[in-house]
Amino acid sequence: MILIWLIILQLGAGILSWLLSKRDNRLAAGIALTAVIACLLLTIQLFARFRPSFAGGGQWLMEYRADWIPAFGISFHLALDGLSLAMLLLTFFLGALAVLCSWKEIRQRAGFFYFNLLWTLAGITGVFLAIDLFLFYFFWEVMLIPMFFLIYIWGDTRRRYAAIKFFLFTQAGGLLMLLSILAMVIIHAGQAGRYSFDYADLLNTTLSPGTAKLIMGGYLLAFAIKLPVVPFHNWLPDAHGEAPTAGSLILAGLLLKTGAYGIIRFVITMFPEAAASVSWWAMLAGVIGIIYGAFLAYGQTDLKRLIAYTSVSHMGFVMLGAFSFSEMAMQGVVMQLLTHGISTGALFAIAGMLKERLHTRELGRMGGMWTTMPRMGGIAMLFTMASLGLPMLGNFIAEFFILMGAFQASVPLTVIASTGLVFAALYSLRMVQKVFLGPPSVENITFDLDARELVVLGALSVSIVLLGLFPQPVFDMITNVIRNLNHTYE
Amino acid sequence: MNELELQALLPFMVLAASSLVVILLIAFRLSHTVIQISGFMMMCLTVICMWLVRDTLPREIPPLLVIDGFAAFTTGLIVFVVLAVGLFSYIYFEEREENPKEYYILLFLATLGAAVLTVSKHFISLFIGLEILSISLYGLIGYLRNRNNAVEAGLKYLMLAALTSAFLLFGMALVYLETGSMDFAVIGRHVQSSGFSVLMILGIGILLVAVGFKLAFVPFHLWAADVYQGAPPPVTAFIATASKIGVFSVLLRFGQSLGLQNEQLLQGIFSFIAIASMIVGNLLALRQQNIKRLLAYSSIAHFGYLLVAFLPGNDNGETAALFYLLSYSVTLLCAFGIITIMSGTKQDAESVSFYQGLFWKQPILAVVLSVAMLSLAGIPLTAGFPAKFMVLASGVEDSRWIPVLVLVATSVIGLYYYLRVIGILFEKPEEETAATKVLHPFFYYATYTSLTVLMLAICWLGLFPGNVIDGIRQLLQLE
Amino acid sequence: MPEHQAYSIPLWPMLLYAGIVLILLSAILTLSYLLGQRHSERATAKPYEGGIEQTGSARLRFSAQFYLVAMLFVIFDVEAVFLMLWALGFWELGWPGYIGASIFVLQLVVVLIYEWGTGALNIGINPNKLMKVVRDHHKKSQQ
Amino acid sequence: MMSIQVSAVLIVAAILFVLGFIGVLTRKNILFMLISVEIMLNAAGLAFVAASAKWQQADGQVMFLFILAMAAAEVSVGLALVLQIYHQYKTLDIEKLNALKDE
Amino acid sequence: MTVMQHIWIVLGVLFVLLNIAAGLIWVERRLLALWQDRLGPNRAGPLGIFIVLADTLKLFFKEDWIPPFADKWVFITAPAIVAGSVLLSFVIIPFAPGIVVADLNVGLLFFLAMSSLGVYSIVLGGWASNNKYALLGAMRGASQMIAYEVFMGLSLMGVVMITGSFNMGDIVDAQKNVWFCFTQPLGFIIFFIAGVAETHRLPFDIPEAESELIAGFHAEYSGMKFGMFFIGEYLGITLISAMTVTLFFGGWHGPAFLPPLAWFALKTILFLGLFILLRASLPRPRYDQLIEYGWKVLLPVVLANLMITGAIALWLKST
Repeated sequence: MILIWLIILQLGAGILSWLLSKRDNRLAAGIALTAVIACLLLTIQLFARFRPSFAGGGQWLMEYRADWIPAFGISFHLALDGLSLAMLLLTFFLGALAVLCSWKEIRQRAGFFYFNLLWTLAGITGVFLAIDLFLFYFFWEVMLIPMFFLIYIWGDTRRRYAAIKFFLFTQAGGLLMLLSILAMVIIHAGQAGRYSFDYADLLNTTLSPGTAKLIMGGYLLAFAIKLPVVPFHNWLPDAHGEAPTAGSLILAGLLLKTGAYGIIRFVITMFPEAAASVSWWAMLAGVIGIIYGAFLAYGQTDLKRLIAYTSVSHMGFVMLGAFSFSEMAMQGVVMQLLTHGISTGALFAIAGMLKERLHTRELGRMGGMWTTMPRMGGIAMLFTMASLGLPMLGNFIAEFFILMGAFQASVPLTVIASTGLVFAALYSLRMVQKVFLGPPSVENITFDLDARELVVLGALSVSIVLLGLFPQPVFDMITNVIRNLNHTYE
Repeated sequence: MNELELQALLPFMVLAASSLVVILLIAFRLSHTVIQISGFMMMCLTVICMWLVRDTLPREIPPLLVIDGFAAFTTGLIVFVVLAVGLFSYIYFEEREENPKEYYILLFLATLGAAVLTVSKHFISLFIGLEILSISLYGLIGYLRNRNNAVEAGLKYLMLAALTSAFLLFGMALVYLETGSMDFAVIGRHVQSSGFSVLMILGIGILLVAVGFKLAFVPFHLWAADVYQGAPPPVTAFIATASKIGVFSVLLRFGQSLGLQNEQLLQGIFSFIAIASMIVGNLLALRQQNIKRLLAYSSIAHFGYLLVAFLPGNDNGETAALFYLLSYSVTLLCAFGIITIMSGTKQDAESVSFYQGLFWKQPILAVVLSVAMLSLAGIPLTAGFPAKFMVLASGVEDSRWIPVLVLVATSVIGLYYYLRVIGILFEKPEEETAATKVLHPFFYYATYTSLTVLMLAICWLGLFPGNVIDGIRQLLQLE
Repeated sequence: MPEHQAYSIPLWPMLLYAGIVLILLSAILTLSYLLGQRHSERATAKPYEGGIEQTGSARLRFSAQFYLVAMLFVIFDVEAVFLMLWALGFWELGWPGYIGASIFVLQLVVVLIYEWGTGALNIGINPNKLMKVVRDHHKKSQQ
Repeated sequence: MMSIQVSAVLIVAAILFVLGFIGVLTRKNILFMLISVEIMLNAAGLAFVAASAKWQQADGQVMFLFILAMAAAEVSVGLALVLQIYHQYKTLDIEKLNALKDE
Repeated sequence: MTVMQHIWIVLGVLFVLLNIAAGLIWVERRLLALWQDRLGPNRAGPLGIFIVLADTLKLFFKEDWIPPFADKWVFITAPAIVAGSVLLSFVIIPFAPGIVVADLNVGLLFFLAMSSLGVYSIVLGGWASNNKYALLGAMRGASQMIAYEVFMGLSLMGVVMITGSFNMGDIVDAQKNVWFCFTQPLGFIIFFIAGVAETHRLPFDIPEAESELIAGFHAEYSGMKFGMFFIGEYLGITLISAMTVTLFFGGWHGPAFLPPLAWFALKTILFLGLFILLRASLPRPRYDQLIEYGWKVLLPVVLANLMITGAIALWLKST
């Protein structure tokens, strides 16, 4: 029951803040913040409650189920396992920060803004929890629409183009996934004699290898677009670049993760053989993503687009790790999801704060910020380091584990992927150099972080350091998940 | 004709009587309001009658009609649509130059025609229903006769509908010549025993051309956009929903009785038409700046989607089609309701740019329109999603991969223009326009409320389609 | 039909009759053409309009009333076709047919009432309207 | 009555139908288009009568009556629209009616 | 019956009809004169009967004028249509047992069809004349005739209902005991009124209306073409009289002291007289009065007649 409350709380708070927004923007933000923090606390409480049972017992820590459309065997089926729990923690953490980020940035129509923000978060929550495939698809789409509005209304100059492009790309993938789901359900119905969209039921469907490959293709494409894997990454820089800070934060920190989550939860688990048969290609795609993303990031002159391309690069690691079919790589992937969420989120937050001050995203018009904003410079430095994979920080562990795991699967690809780290260092340092070092530009007379911003960036910094130093709780959380995956590997 | 058959016919009689009642009311010079209200009551009475006679169904009324669950659903849907359209009509026509009263006669007659189509199982009833429907529609489309667009649209529709009737009749004649009967069931038996002869295929082909015209399938779609644009918005709403429901349901019944889907050639033609409609409809809609034209092209695409549900020719397909019709109708009513309520006395609110920034001026209307657009796009939380889902499911179940894939691809294209409309709603308004005075507060707010209710219905259908699907399946006696 | 033909009169006399009529008519026309006198004077080639010079074309625009009458004819004559069929099958159809026909006639009556009520059957000039026009004109000329 | 082959009647009907259709497609004057449509309708009616003769049923003839009625109704509305069109456009050329089109 | 007999019937019918048409001119003028208390034609021959001949000859020798502004062929065919269609209508009338040109079983419909063709001659004639008065007359005539066409058809349906047939022979047979003018009085009255209107005879001669439209639709006609309109009118009167007799007055039925044909002729002549009496005694209504009278009075009455007839007939049958 608590699972459904997580969703309802956000949906309700969204409506509430919209309705009350006429009075006061702050009130709307306050409601949103309260709701997300409440969810965060609930999730932390869940974490505490289930911590002892991470390693043992059945697949799910918690389940909620209600009939929805019985005629098609569709139920409102939510379940929580370690992976979802980890993702939920990330969701609410970043969600709360997103609200804080928008505190000042969003002045117009704030109520509707928070409504959309909260509904996106609710959709994401649903995606991480749903194990009825219809429901999964449902939430998958639900998180898009408010996101679309976030970009379309509060984005930058090219927001319309970006928003529509974002929506079309993801929707195209989503519909293919829907087809795959349907095909699978119908094959299952042929075998079991009844319709069911339930994850557990569909897991037991026997598919001929050819069919399995096709069906998996549908899923994989949807997730690959979302992730994004290189040929489908086109929407990402636009969307991330044009979105408001909170939007970018959620896009990079959370929406991309749903793709990765989907790959782990559905593609690899449901179609192990088919996934294995394409694993080399998938890893290749990952590696291309790493290199190509980094390469493009280096060439950007727009700060937000630069960060966006780093996401492409980092998500390449996820692809690489997920398809290398090793326990270690999988741990690395989950770790990467969390740390990338935090580090890129932080970078976007910083970019947003810079934009608030300078009204530009152009790297060329920045420079010498360190002198005027040492605190921000320091934190930015920290996250740049995190992003390029400095040891002691979370990202290092993630990428290290992934590369280690992938090494067992394919040596050449791993080697090439490792060069991506070098590129990462290049673009990260270029960014820091352009923004914070160098001669201060004339118009950059501005002020350093205020308390709210400090809280945001501080929380992010602490968490990235903590993850780097104490990754074990995360690994604990997903023991069970990985054990299950191991079954399928065999 | 025995008593039970008479009972089963009761709703249709009430429906027929309603236009007579309106005629008499006009003859005795009663006001528009009285006519509106009594028309509303008659429609409600029809619904009540349907409720009362539900136990006597299904019942055949030889030789022309059959009133079964399927017909009950589609007729109910049509009457529901007309309730809404009638309500929208009040403010629209009260504020126009034309005397609004005769409009209701034609509206109810058209309703009767559509309803007759849903219950017909014989060429004669099919033909009569179709003609009652189309001839009333000519009048409805050209109702604002002093506007060039309206008469032009009316005439274009008339030309095409007359052509359609000719095709329909010739096709029927050929089928009749071949089988010696005009009863669907008998023709079906003939087909079962002796297959499709050349003449038969030719006849059915010509007949389907006619149906294709009426439903505006590609390549018979040329009239759709013009008529949608030229007709008054409530009428357009009617054409887009009720009239198409009627024709589509007769197509479904005809297809089922004959097993059209089992014939390879016809199967191929249907697939082709479906694919072409989806592609062309969506592509043409992309560039439209006029929201009525946009909806016209989108309706072409939507009926392409519906054909995908028709293709398998099985129960799931039928359920999907009915659900799709339901959700589509509710959605389009919303959209056209907005157009109606937004239209000024001189000009209809047709241009997309007219809606710029609506969200910041009239948030509720904008939300209604957005929900409608999302529903058309088939996004979850709205009725369009389960509808499209079911259509896809029925296509996938029957392994109709090409149409299904085209459906997916084209709905992504479609998404673009729906999003564009939604986007415009959320743009910054151009300038602050002074709020126009509401001329007829009661009906204005009634329309406003009904739009909100319709929007909630869309969401409800999107969230909890289970009950409705079960209901449809029960009506179709699948359980 | 076949049994009826046994005692009925065959069709050909009718064709013969029609042929003779045709010949007769053309004969009369030709004969009068041949026999008739010819003359051409000042006003011969002018239309006869009561001795007054014709002004304007004879292709007048007519009141829509004529169109309305034509429509009424089309509607009611087509309805008459159905009533004729009913009349033909009157004894076979019996009471059910009678009920059907009375519903049909009832609809016709309703339509008639409508036409009446909306003034479609007032063919001539409405005297009240005419008087109003005259009065208006009068008033205007006085000012 | 001479017994005429059903197929012969059908061929006549088909020819009429096609002629009418060609008329609709090629004519530009609305009135002629309407007339062409009437020809098509009557061709269909003829086919019905032929079919009804073939099967010795009255159904086809009944259908013909309905066609008549419908054609009459259609023409009355059609002529009304034509009058209105002429009133507004001063032409009956269908190609001059082009206010409604894609932008 | 032999072929020759058929041919004789055909020729006989035609001969009689043409003579009646011509003779009626004289009869009418004499009767009008009688009723209007004047002499009428009385010079040529006994009682002036040769006036018929004189008129005919005169018409033949009058100028056969086709106005240069007229539509030539339409102008010529228009009068032929009226004469031809009325003449053709007579084929279905059973003058006596066995004396009928064509015993069609859709006889009544044939009559209705042929009589409605008459409207073409008026419209075409008036239109082709290219004369304002002619066109006005034609339009009036057209609306009058098509309006009354409806009632004419419907007024006969009571007869058809009782008989169950469109065949004129059957209808006459059905009146062996009771003439339909007793069972169908309303039908008879309406049919007769509609008949007068259909033939646009006085008092319903609105298309011609000499006092307002000069001569209406045939203002430009002269010579034998005018004569044909004339013949058409008188044949029309005869047709309506004959039809009234056939449909409502028992046709050739009658007490045995006279042969059937004589009964038929007698009754028809009575109605011809009635036509002339109408002309002599009634003023012409206005155009709008005539049309309104049709829609507002005749149509409801004729529908009521149908329903009442049906109800009574079925009730009688069931008891």
